[in-house]
Amino acid sequence: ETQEVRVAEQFGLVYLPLTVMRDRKLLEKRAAEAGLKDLQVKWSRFSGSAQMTDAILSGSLDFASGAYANFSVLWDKTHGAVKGVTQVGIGPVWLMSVDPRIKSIKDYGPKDRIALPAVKVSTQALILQMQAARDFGLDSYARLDANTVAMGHPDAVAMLSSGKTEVKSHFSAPPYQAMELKNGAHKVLDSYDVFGGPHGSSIVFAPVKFHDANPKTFKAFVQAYNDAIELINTRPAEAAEIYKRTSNDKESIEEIVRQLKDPQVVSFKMEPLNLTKISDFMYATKRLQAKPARWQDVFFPELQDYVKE
Amino acid sequence: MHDIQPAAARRPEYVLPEAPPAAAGEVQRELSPWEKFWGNALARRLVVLAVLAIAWESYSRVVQNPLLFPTFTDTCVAFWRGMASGELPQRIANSLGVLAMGYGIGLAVAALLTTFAVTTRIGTDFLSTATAMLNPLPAIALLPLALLWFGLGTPSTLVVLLHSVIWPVALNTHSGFLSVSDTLRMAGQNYGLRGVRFIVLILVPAAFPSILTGMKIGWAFAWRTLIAAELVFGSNGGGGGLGWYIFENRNQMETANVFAGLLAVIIIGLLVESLVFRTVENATVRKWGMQR
Amino acid sequence: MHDIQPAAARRPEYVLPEAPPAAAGEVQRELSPWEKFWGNALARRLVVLAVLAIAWESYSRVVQNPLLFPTFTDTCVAFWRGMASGELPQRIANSLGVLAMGYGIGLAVAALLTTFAVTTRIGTDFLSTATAMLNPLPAIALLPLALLWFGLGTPSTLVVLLHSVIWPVALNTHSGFLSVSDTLRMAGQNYGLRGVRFIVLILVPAAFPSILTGMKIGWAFAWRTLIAAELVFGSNGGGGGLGWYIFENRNQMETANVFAGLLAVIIIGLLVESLVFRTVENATVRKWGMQR
Amino acid sequence: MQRDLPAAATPLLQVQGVTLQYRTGRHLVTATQRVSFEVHRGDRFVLLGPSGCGKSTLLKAVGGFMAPVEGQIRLDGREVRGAGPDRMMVFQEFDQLLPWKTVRQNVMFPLLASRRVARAEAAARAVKYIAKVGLDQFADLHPHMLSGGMKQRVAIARAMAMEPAMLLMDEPYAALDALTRRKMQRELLRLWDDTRFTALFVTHSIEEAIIVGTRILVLSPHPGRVRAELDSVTEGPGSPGFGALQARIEEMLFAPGQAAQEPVHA
Amino acid sequence: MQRDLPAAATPLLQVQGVTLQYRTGRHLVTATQRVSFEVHRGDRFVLLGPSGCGKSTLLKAVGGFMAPVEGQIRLDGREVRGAGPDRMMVFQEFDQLLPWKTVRQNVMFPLLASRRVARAEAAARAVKYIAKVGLDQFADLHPHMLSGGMKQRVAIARAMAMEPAMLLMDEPYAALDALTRRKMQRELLRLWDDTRFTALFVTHSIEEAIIVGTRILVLSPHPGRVRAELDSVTEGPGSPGFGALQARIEEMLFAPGQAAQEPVHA
Ligand SMILES: Nc1ncnc2c1ncn2[C@@H]1O[C@H](COP(=O)(O)OP(=O)(O)OP(=O)(O)O)[C@@H](O)[C@H]1O
Ligand SMILES: Nc1ncnc2c1ncn2[C@@H]1O[C@H](COP(=O)(O)OP(=O)(O)OP(=O)(O)O)[C@@H](O)[C@H]1O
Ligand SMILES: [Mg+2]
Ligand SMILES: [Mg+2]
Repeated sequence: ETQEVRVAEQFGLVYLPLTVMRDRKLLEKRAAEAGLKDLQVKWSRFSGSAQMTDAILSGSLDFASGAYANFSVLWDKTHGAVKGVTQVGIGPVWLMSVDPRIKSIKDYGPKDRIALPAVKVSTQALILQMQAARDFGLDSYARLDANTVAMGHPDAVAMLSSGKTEVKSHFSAPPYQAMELKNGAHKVLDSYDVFGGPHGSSIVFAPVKFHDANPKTFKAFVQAYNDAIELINTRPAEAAEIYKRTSNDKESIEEIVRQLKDPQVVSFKMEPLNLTKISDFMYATKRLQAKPARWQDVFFPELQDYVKE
Repeated sequence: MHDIQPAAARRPEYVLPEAPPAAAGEVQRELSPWEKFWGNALARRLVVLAVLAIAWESYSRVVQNPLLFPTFTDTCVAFWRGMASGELPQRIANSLGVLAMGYGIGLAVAALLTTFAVTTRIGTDFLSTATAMLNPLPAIALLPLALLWFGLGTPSTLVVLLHSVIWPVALNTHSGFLSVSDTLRMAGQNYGLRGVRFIVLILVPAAFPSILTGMKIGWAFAWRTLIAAELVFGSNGGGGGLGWYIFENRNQMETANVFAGLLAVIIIGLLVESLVFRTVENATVRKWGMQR
Repeated sequence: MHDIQPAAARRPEYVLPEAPPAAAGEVQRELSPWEKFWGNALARRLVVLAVLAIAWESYSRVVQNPLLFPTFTDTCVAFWRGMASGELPQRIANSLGVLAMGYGIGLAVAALLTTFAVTTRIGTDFLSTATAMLNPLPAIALLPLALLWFGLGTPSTLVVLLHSVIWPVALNTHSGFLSVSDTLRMAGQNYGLRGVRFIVLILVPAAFPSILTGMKIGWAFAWRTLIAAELVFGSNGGGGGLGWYIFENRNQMETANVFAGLLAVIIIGLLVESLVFRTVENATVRKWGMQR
Repeated sequence: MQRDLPAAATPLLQVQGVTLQYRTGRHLVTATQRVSFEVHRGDRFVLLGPSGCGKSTLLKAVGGFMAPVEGQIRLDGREVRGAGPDRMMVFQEFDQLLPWKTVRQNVMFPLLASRRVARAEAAARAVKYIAKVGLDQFADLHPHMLSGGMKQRVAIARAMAMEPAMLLMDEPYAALDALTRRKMQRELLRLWDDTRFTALFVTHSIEEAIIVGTRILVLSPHPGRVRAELDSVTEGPGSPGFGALQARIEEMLFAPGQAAQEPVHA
Repeated sequence: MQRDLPAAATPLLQVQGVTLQYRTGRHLVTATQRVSFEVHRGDRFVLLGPSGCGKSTLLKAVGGFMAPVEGQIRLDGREVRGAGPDRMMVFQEFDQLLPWKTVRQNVMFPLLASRRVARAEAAARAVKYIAKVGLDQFADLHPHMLSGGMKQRVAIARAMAMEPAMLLMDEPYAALDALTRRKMQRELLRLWDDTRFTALFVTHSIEEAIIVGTRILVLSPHPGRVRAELDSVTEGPGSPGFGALQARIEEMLFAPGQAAQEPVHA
């Protein structure tokens, strides 16, 4: 069993369980219970998913967190050498626009620009493609790709708020979409409508090699993660305080608590929810060679214990 | 105090008849084949390249992690496929177009800045202050401004490119200008050259070694920045350039293709160095005896 | 054919008595206050800075988009707050630590490469080939290798930093070496200087203007790259540096803080230029008459 | 033969109480101190003085490359404010040729740069003057392939090809062997016969000063001040007048106790 | 006074059939062609010849900066393979001083760099030789603040301070005025009296060749070949022997029809 475990954190409320885990040293506690004294947990943060993938591949990282779409490619390419550990937050992402002309994605003309985190490959881009496939037929799923431009969420919010640029739509994410709603933008597309209900989009994943070599540590991680979710669900104020403190968020504790309790913003559950719809779509559009039939194919069996049917 | 010819008596004086020079022509020692081979710069360079390629191939075979670091042969295959399919050439063309534009404008702006700097005192201060302030700024600092001014698309990419080209070229050019010897300056002034004519006819050729170095550095950093900017900006409209090709393939974890894209950058770098910069060097600073 | 003194008869010859030189000392014209002010480089620089600050302030007021482009005053306030809270100094210290290390190692490696390049022919070819190939490569090309070798953390960041420092410094140094005049080279060889002593005692000082330019460019690009690398790599362990500070605040949409971070980069750039590079320049190339 | 020179009322060049200084960092070097002299049209005026006495500096000031800190330099009555192609300078340094131009291009360059003549005429003059300095064989080489003396000859050809009203020459023949030097001196005098330019000529050879000059200004050692202004003689070297003048100048320059005739070999 | 020189069997320097060429790009310039001569220990050997005949190139080859394409150069019986502090060179160019060192440091530098003497001794020698060339006042200036002649004097001081076995001097006094030049010549001869070094000396002044040299090699114009090797005379300038030798060399150098005595002024 390893002496040190390296975990990647991410920004945002969606990844709150990881933040809580770190702040409350939950992993260290669970590991100690399993007899692994003095387990060192090294937390790191990335801003790009590609770098995280590199880190996993080079063996510099044990637990990564990120979009399920990116993970699927990794899983596919490594023929299952990397598997999911748990789903992180569940929540909708909204396509926002300040252009009153635009009510649905069918209203986008060739000149209308949509900002999203990364063209073609981000979760937002996939959801847009899924809707396009539905509206224009599977062959035309990429029709709106030409309208999209890559831009960080903060920049996109600023562009929309200025209202003077050619970018009048933004496929957003919490908490930016709520901000934009407040600033007078309207919702064009809700991912819950695309998926037919709540869905996850990001997960924690780990190399099979690590899982097999460190079963106790791995188990401790899953337990700790569950502990974190429980803390959030039972003591939201405490979780909100942790979030505010570690992220320097400007929102008040009350507002964060409200968001944590609002399933339209974020909720937490380890069991993967509708994730396979993403991989199915990627398979259908030839971006995956293999398709997981059930989520159990791509997640470690430890997760099964936390599935509440 | 002393005598002039202590040992002279021993040696006879002699005077030879005047004669036309022997048909000297070219006197040359015969070189061994190895010396001939080694004396050829191209041969030595190919050896260097071969050694690097072998190092790549063998290390990647040791690492055995094709998703992170593919072998040289895999990369070559991917490169070949990309070229054959016409996709890579298209992407390269897109990138080179933007690159050439950014590089050209960058050189022009650098020329203006340094002209301003050598003709006026406030220009000197402006150049050194602006360089000290702006050169260390990362590209992201410029993006908001670029977006504000030009919106999305090529112009914003150009701004970021310019930021990479202008400063190294201007710094090298200006430092080269300052190093031009007083004698040459005075010679130029003596012929009534002033202002821009003085710069173009005297300072630029006299500082050419420095300017060339600045242009090499600017060129390399333009490439780097373009790839990075395409990664960030993504493709806007058109098919996207080499950076976008790399980004897409990275997301698809087609690592061999990613390295094929990088290989394209390397090959273009080598071609530009050997076809453009080396030719220019041979035709200028080498020929002029300003560099060995 | 011609006469010697056509008009000489008109002018008398004269011989003055030998005299010690008049106590000449310093003859100086009186300058107007404006000339005095303008003659002061610091004053001119401050004017340049003030103009830039005013331009920033007024443009940002016109744009009226504090999320994208905050005013200069807001940025100053944010900068002040950041400094007062101790957070900004901490981040700056973190970044500067890595930067200094990367820069130092980069200079050392560049020195090795150029030493190799001027002492052996294959070294020359290696340097020019490697520069042409690697210099245009974006940092992402190095990341996989860096991760493989060093894992996450400072060493990998260092690799990326080195990539920014080595090539411009090596290029400028090498080009400077090549421009050293044959006479100086022969003088050095005449004293029995060979190899490293020849380089250190003759080539380096003789090529110092070029080397300094390379160091300035390397320094600026080290900064740029560090900020970018911190953005990509994020923070590992420690509190993170200035780049991470900028990224965090960008995510939080605290644009004034983002610009405060950039302002810190600018201020450090100015300080390094005026305290380090300018001092070195004055004590070396200016004093030696190698640059005006 | 021509005795009818333009006997202008004002001298072409008036140097009045000129002090020249170099300031570099902490150092202040006074090169010349209150030097005054006048050069008339058609003069071949020689500056003679020990090494470091400020001859080159004076020439640079007349050339307009340096401003006096005291005194005035007037050309044709107007104060000299900058350099120009009316005063062609031959510098003392070997690096005055443009390294990026061949010998021929170097000679043509000032003609073209100053827009004096058309390209064809410039080329013709280049051929002529390169032949005069004996470098026909080397016309298409770059300066770095020339010997020291050859470089100086190119510089001389370059200045003469401009056929300027005023020629400023700073030890132009110092790097030349006796034969070439004599040939160059002859060429200069021949050109003077043709165009009657005004020359300001620095030399450290007393003999050369008398041969080339019509009027000789003798400067004292560092910092340079005027010691004497003398007329040259018409007779050639070896004649009594020549010898007398030479002896007089030598006495003036060589401090007492260091007589010129002191045998070198004991 | 000392007549007991080391009468070594082999000459110190043997130059045997040496051809020197420069190759730059397309151009191939032959500087000297099959030049042979021998310099004995204690000789003051002068190379005399017209501008561009390859004197500097020959000196560079002896200095070890250039390899002959034909023939051999042997020093003490061994082939010259590189430069070294046993042969101190004074170059013809003004830029031979290290610009980043003051006059004093420039003079000390070879002593320290070649690890000949300790720092204190180097400093003492610097003071001594800087005084000999009359630059005491300028010891702490950097070379760019010196006049052309002053730079050459620093280079001379630098070479003499090394007190080398062999001194290679390329027109060292060309930029000096008559007085300074004579003083320098005297200093050289005085030093030779003390240390009996061997000197190879390039000059273009026939007079200087006779004054300074014990043996004179006359070279023909480009490409340089040997015309004559002559003994110098002991008598000083003005003496009949001196005059006769001078006339002989002049006749040799100045092509027929261009007699040396041809009057310069028609
Ligand atoms: N660039 C400079 N900076 C500072 N001082 C200088 C500079 N050039 C010359 N000097 C000083 O000015 C004085 C005169 O120099 P100048 O070159 O005019 O002498 P010169 O008479 O031409 O001597 P030479 O016959 O040796 O060429 C010298 O004392 C020298 O030290
Ligand atoms: N670096 C070089 N490259 C090519 N050719 C050269 C180079 N230096 C000198 N030469 C040529 O070699 C020949 C001899 O040059 P060198 O400098 O030895 O002449 P020199 O006898 O010293 O003349 P001077 O008295 O003018 O100094 C000349 O014809 C010249 O053109
Ligand atoms: Mg001078
Ligand atoms: Mg020579």
